[in-house]
Amino acid sequence: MSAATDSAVDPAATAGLAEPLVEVRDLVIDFPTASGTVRAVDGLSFRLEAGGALGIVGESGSGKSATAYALLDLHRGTGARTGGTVRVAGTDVLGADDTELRRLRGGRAAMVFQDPLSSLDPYYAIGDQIAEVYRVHVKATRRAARERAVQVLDRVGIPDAARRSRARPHEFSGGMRQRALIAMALACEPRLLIADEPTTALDVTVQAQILDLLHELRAETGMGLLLVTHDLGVVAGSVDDVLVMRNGTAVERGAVSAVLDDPREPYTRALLAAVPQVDAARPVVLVKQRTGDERKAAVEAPLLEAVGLRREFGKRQDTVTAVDGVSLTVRRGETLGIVGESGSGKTTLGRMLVRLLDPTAGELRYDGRDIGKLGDKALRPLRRELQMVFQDPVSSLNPRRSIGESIADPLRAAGELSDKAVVERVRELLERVGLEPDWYHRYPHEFSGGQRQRVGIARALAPAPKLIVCDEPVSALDVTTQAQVVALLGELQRDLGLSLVFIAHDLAVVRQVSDRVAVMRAGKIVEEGPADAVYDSPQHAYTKGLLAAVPVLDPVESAVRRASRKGLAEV
Amino acid sequence: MTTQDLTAVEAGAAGNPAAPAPGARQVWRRLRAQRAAVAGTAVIALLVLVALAAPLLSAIEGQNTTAYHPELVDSASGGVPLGSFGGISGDHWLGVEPGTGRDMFSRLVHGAQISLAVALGATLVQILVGVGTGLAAGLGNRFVDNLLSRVTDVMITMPALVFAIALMAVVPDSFPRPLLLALIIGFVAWGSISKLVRAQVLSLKSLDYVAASRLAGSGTWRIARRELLPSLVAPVITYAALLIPANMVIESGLSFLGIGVKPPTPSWGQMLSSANTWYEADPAYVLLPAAMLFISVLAFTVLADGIRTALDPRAASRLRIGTGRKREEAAS
Amino acid sequence: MIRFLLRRTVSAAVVLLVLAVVLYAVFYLAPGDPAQLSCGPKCSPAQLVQIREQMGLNDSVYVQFWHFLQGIVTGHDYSTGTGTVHCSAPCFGQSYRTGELVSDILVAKLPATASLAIGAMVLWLLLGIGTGVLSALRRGRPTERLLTGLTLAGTATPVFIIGILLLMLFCSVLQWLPYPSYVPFTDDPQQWAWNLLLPWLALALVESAKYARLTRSSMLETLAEDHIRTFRAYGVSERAIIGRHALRAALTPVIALSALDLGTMFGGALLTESLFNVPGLGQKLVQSVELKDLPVVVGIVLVMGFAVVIANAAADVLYALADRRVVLA
Amino acid sequence: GPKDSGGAKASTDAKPAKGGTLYVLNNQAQEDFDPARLYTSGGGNVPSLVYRTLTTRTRANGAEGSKVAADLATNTGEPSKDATVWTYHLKDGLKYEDGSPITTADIKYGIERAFAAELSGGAPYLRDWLIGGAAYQGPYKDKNGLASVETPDARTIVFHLNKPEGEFPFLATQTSFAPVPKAKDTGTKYAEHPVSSGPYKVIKNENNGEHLVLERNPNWSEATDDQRKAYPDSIDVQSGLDQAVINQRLSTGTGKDAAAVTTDTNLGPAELAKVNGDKALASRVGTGHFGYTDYIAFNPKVKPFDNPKVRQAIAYAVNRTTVVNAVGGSSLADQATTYLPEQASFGYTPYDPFPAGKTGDPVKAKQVLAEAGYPNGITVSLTHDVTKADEQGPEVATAVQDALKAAGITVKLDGQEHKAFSEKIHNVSTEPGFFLTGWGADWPSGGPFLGPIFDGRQIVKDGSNFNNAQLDDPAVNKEIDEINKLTDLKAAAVRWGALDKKIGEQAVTVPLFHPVYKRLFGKDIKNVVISDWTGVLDISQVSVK
Ligand SMILES: Nc1ncnc2c1ncn2[C@@H]1O[C@H](COP(=O)(O)OP(=O)(O)OP(=O)(O)O)[C@@H](O)[C@H]1O
Ligand SMILES: Nc1ncnc2c1ncn2[C@@H]1O[C@H](COP(=O)(O)OP(=O)(O)OP(=O)(O)O)[C@@H](O)[C@H]1O
Ligand SMILES: [Mg+2]
Ligand SMILES: [Mg+2]
Repeated sequence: MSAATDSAVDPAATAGLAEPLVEVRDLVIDFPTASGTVRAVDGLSFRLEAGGALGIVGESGSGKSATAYALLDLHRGTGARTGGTVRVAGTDVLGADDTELRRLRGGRAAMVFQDPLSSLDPYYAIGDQIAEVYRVHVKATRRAARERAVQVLDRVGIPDAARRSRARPHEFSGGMRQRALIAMALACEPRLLIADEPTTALDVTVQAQILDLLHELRAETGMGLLLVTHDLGVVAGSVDDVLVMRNGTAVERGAVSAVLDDPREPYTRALLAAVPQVDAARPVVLVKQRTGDERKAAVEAPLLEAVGLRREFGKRQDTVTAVDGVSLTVRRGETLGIVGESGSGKTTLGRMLVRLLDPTAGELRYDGRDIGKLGDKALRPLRRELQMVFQDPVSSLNPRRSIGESIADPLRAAGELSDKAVVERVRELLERVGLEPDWYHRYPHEFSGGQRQRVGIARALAPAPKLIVCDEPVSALDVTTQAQVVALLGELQRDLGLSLVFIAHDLAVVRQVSDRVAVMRAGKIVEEGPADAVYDSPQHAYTKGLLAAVPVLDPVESAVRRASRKGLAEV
Repeated sequence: MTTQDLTAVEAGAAGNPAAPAPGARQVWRRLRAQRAAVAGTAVIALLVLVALAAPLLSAIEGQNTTAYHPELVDSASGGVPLGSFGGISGDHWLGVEPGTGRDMFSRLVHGAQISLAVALGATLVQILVGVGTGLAAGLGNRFVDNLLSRVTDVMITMPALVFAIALMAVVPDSFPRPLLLALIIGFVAWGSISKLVRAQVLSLKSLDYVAASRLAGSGTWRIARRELLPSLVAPVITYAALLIPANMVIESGLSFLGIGVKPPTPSWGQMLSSANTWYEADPAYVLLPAAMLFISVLAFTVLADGIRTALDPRAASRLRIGTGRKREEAAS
Repeated sequence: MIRFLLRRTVSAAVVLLVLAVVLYAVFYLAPGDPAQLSCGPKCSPAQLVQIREQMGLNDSVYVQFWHFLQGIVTGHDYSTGTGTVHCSAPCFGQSYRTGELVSDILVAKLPATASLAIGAMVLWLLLGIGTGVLSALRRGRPTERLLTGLTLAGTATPVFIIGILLLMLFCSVLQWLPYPSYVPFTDDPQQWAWNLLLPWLALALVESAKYARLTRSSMLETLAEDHIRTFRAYGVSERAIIGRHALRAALTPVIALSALDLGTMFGGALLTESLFNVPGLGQKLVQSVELKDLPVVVGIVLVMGFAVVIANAAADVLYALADRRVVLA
Repeated sequence: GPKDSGGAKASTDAKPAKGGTLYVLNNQAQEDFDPARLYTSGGGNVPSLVYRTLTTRTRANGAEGSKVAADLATNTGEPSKDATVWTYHLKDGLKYEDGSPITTADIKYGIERAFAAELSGGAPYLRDWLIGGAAYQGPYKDKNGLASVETPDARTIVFHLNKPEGEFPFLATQTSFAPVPKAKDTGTKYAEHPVSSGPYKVIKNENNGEHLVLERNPNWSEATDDQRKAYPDSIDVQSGLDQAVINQRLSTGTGKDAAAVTTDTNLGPAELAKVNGDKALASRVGTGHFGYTDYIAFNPKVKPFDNPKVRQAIAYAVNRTTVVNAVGGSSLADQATTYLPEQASFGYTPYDPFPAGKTGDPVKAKQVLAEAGYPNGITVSLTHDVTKADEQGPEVATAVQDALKAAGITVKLDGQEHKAFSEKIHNVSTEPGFFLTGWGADWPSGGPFLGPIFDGRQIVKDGSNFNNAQLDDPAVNKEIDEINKLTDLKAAAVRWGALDKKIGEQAVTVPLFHPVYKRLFGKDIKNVVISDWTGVLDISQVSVK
């Protein structure tokens, strides 16, 4: 028996095994806001047996997190109203008094949050934070608690745990921080682990490691797992049962294999359909039919060519080389995909391609002319030919200007069209990207993320550019919206004969849209080639690792891959 | 030393430039929802009215600010007003000034003119200079930025009061004093607003929509006008609202030190400094200008608080648990 | 760290130099003849000529300014008539009016200013942080509303109004305290504290309002952060969360700001010194400005600027110490 | 008039005794403590405890105290027939604090020091009166010394003046006549530890005169000094105190403050209101008069003040009651219509050429103004100091402004910052036409009162000018010369008084008031003496036991 259960009288232990670990009945959660009450969860019920694993999936805002928080009644004191019953490990959560609730939190049920950076106190050493939590639940000396902290850190695979336990959160990488949070959860040996999007902020390879770790711990300690995620690929390999949520209610539930293989609800089906598959080749509809001549011309005269492009940040000893000697070509009418993990230099490269950033070294040839060193003035006429779509739909539109004005900007700057013609053209563009032309005078906050991304695309299209660099244009969107935006981009390219540079960290998305793919790592391109070739027979070890880490929708395949990753790691 | 540091700290928080801008009507609604801010606004409105109507009010009372009334004070006892609470009477609604016997009511309402005019004028100057230099520093090249930042540092280093004292002594006396005060306070205490604007510009500059505007072919000036200035309005207004009471305090401080407007023009700070020794013999003489100053500064401070709350995008959603970042997206 | 110090020193020197130039220019343009100042009211023209010569006022402004700068770096020798006195390295010259060495004046006036500033700071930190924490703890309850009202009133009250009211209350109506007159600590510590009590209180009341607001708002800000949620989710008690996690983060800006405020106050809290008759740098500065005693003005302002610059650097270091994520550069 | 001068009755009853410490609470620091820099009337209050001079003022109450007495010298001076050569002999047994004898060579050296540019400050008379004084550069630059001061032997000193000066004995009371031993001279540092010739020596001089501690000088002998009483064993002078604080502390009088006095702080108007209602406190107030007049000055070179009728109209219109109220009321100022203060020693002769009554005569003023050619009134600008509570400050200026309004004279106030104001009015090229100023005599006589202000030869073109009216009337000049020749001061006083009246009729100034001093002293203070010379409680006379 563990220290935790020794010291605390555990009502669940005496209640017998019949009681489920989690039992939620008719859960209702309301958030009162300035503009009325928001019902985030509406009559949700579900159970989780001891040692089981349940996944909760659903699109953004469907009430997943609100539900997860209700299990520890984290809504208490925030003004949110909760109704129904929630029993966790034998405790009536919503009815428990503060002391009782505190004993549950962290002691019998622990939680791991999405953003590992902000979930730890930046001022204290990680080991101390774990020890603090441990001492809340277990009578232990400071030293014993520290030792426990080192022990759990070691368990979650932090190398040199004793030393690293003295580090502060900012000295850890994202993956290590998430491991530390899991270690904190493990400290008191809880019977339930609630993980709210534990891997959303992480790269695929790290995500795979964390999911593997959770799997392992579950097998080892027998604790229950409640995994909240919007990524169907993540649930596939990690849980037994799945609950699909929409607008605060459960639309479908069942064994994970059953739900994923044979979804009954159209919503679930739509969710599934929208998930891009890394092993699916580029859909044919998107490929533009080109004549042989066109192809030839494209090969002979690249539109944009980078040679040994390099970019450094910082001064002297603090120099970071974000892009380190990248050479690539973008031909007329083709899409070049760029994939790579966070920090590999994708954005920096993309911004250099449209000359938002000055290259430190190397050449950038546009239409055969070196534009890498042109000044602001000289660039002005070229600006309209090179455009960009940005990742963040929030910050890429000026909240204080109507979207019509934002789109009209390049047209007005060019100063060729009359005011009326500009407005007319903007309305056309809005229609082109699937928005109402009458929305000209609306402001960005009146749009959803996907709609805003369309506005961004319309703005990029406005000056009739030759090339658009799309920097993670869909990463901030949920899967369904992602699919729509990707489709729009493909359609535009086909119709307008644009060249696209499509940057993403999501391998599957890149594969969907690209003719050719370049894989970036630490500022360099490690592998480049036609999309199918790169995905189907990767040459570089890094690309192989990347591909192996991608979660798949098939639980069986998922298990196979986990085993093979384990094999890779142990070799 | 003054409220300036505070305003810098607090106004900084108001400027999340990427946040959606509440519309003017929405701001007004949020402002109206705060009882204190409404009260502050009412007091300020009253004050402005009193200041504008000061000559009229004096005329109604039948007094003016300069007439001496030796018969109303006890000359042998240092000129203490005859009668209770500073010699309040039907003729002199708030009593008379010790020594001279000048009418307190007239002097107080005329003092409101000075306080308001100087505070507002100085704020205007601060905004113009501060926004100008802040923009230039934020958008200019490294040399311009360094130079302006150093100058700003000097302005912040130098306590406003000291510089103002020194400058007041240099300018010829023929220059109208209230205007001079407004100009000097304005030109001395623009450092922090400039710093704020520069910081805002630097953070705005890194936002994608500014990059998009550059891609659209906009020049620096066009970017400043179209993309930056509108986003600066909220933090600058918030800051300006905090500057007004701060300037009021500086003006009264200068007058208190005896270097503000010149007699016989009445000002509250000036009255307080003469009243300083009178708190035993004639408490009314101290309490009246002190109360006026306190109420005005308080009203402006309360209003500034209200404006900040109203302009603060987070004020709309005070509840925050869960994955904060996503919520803001969802909410917007 | 060394680079940080180096850069700070250089930029501090630049700031101070600009300050000196500005002051010199302002005062040079101002009406008033230093020789006249030194000579006194009934001075004959012949005497004026001699004094001008003696004080080096016949040199051009640039030469005078250069000599002034030289004095700061290398010191200066002054003739006493019968011999010379050496004014060692940071030498700001002599008062035009009394011929005293400015450095002596600074040394003489600093203790009062420092006593006022440091005492007031201790008080305002205690008051401010206490109030701030309390109102963060009691958020939404009547206590908070009361405290918010009080702090609002505090920020809205000019220090001289609070000062006069305190004098009125404690010295005149209640007669609990003597009308304050500064007694040096070295003479009588008890009297020192007793006489500084009111000025401390006046400054602290005004300043603490600001600190209370700052503490409260950064506390609330911190309490809304994700990592606080983590500790709540692990059953850590609210008291421990506030004491260990929220306060720690909230104090960082408070400490940094108080370093800055202390720096500014070292130049003298002009109004407080003048109201409570604390013979410090601020009071001397106001007098010297009125008398156009340039060397004294420049000396005091440079000391003030120096204090602020140091305080700025100290604030940054404190920030970095409190928050290891910040890199000094 | 000064009928009520002197200390209050209560304190004069008890017999003074030696011993104890006297505390002096002052506003202004004793910054110029060097005898060469000091510019005080009659040798100052605190300085005269340390510096003895050839002559000194008589330490007595009221008018008696405005006479000269011998100090180091055996008498008040032996003039030559035309009063251009003055001879003094030293008393026997005079010693410095270190026991060494005081010689006339030291007095000559002390006088020479007053000429040194290093030791700027001090009174202008030596420079103006002594032969060769104008060109002399002081002992540091000019080793040959000043020939017009002779010391035929160690006990004799002879002064050669460039013109008759019957009032030389008054001048000899100033601290530049204090002996300074050349060997002990430390130049600009001398004030830190001056060598005492008086009853006390300096133990401590902190922060340039901010805190002085004096202790009994054992080498001073009562036998050679019949003026200073020196009752306390030590004297502690603390300055830099706020005036309100000083009065507060003196009135409360707890602890050491019971044995405290002030030499430079008046009761303010606000405090008077309180004192007047408290008998016990009122008995601890001494009243003093000092020869000082505050007046309106005209520069007749500036239009419209070149027109005597305009000046007269203003003189008629002035309301002296509001003016007096503006400076603290009738307890702190006497209305003045004469230029000379109301003291016999000045030669006070009452007159009122343009009677305005207590509150002004706007009707008469209007009429005179019409005669001047301004029947519809006139707008003028009044220059004043902006320093608050100053006798030339805004309060008085606005009182004048208000009074003149009734006479159809619109006054624009031109407030100047203190330094700028004083430089402006004392420079003939910038002097405004109509301003507030005042004059105090360096000793109680008509000479230093009327001479610098109305003597045409004292108009200074390129320096500080005090003849504001720029009056250069040969008759006036001649009369001044004549009176200066008189060594009979009583006879001189009568003629000063007559001259005052004559000048007054020209309306080049409008006298406003003479300040009155109300001084509070501690409970234990005995033997309060306030002379009409200084108007201040004389600390060489008080005892604390
Ligand atoms: N504090 C709050 N105030 C107001 N509304 C809230 C609050 N927290 C959540 N909501 C609303 O409740 C609904 C459910 O939110 P929740 O965070 O549970 O969604 P989610 O499924 O976790 O989404 P995501 O995938 O974006 O994390 C959303 O509509 C959200 O806007
Ligand atoms: N302005 C900058 N100053 C300093 N370093 C920078 C700057 N921009 C990027 N870097 C650094 O350059 C490297 C590459 O950054 P970049 O943003 O190009 O990566 P990325 O591949 O786009 O990553 P992500 O997927 O997280 O967007 C990173 O180490 C980053 O810290
Ligand atoms: Mg969520
Ligand atoms: Mg990127």
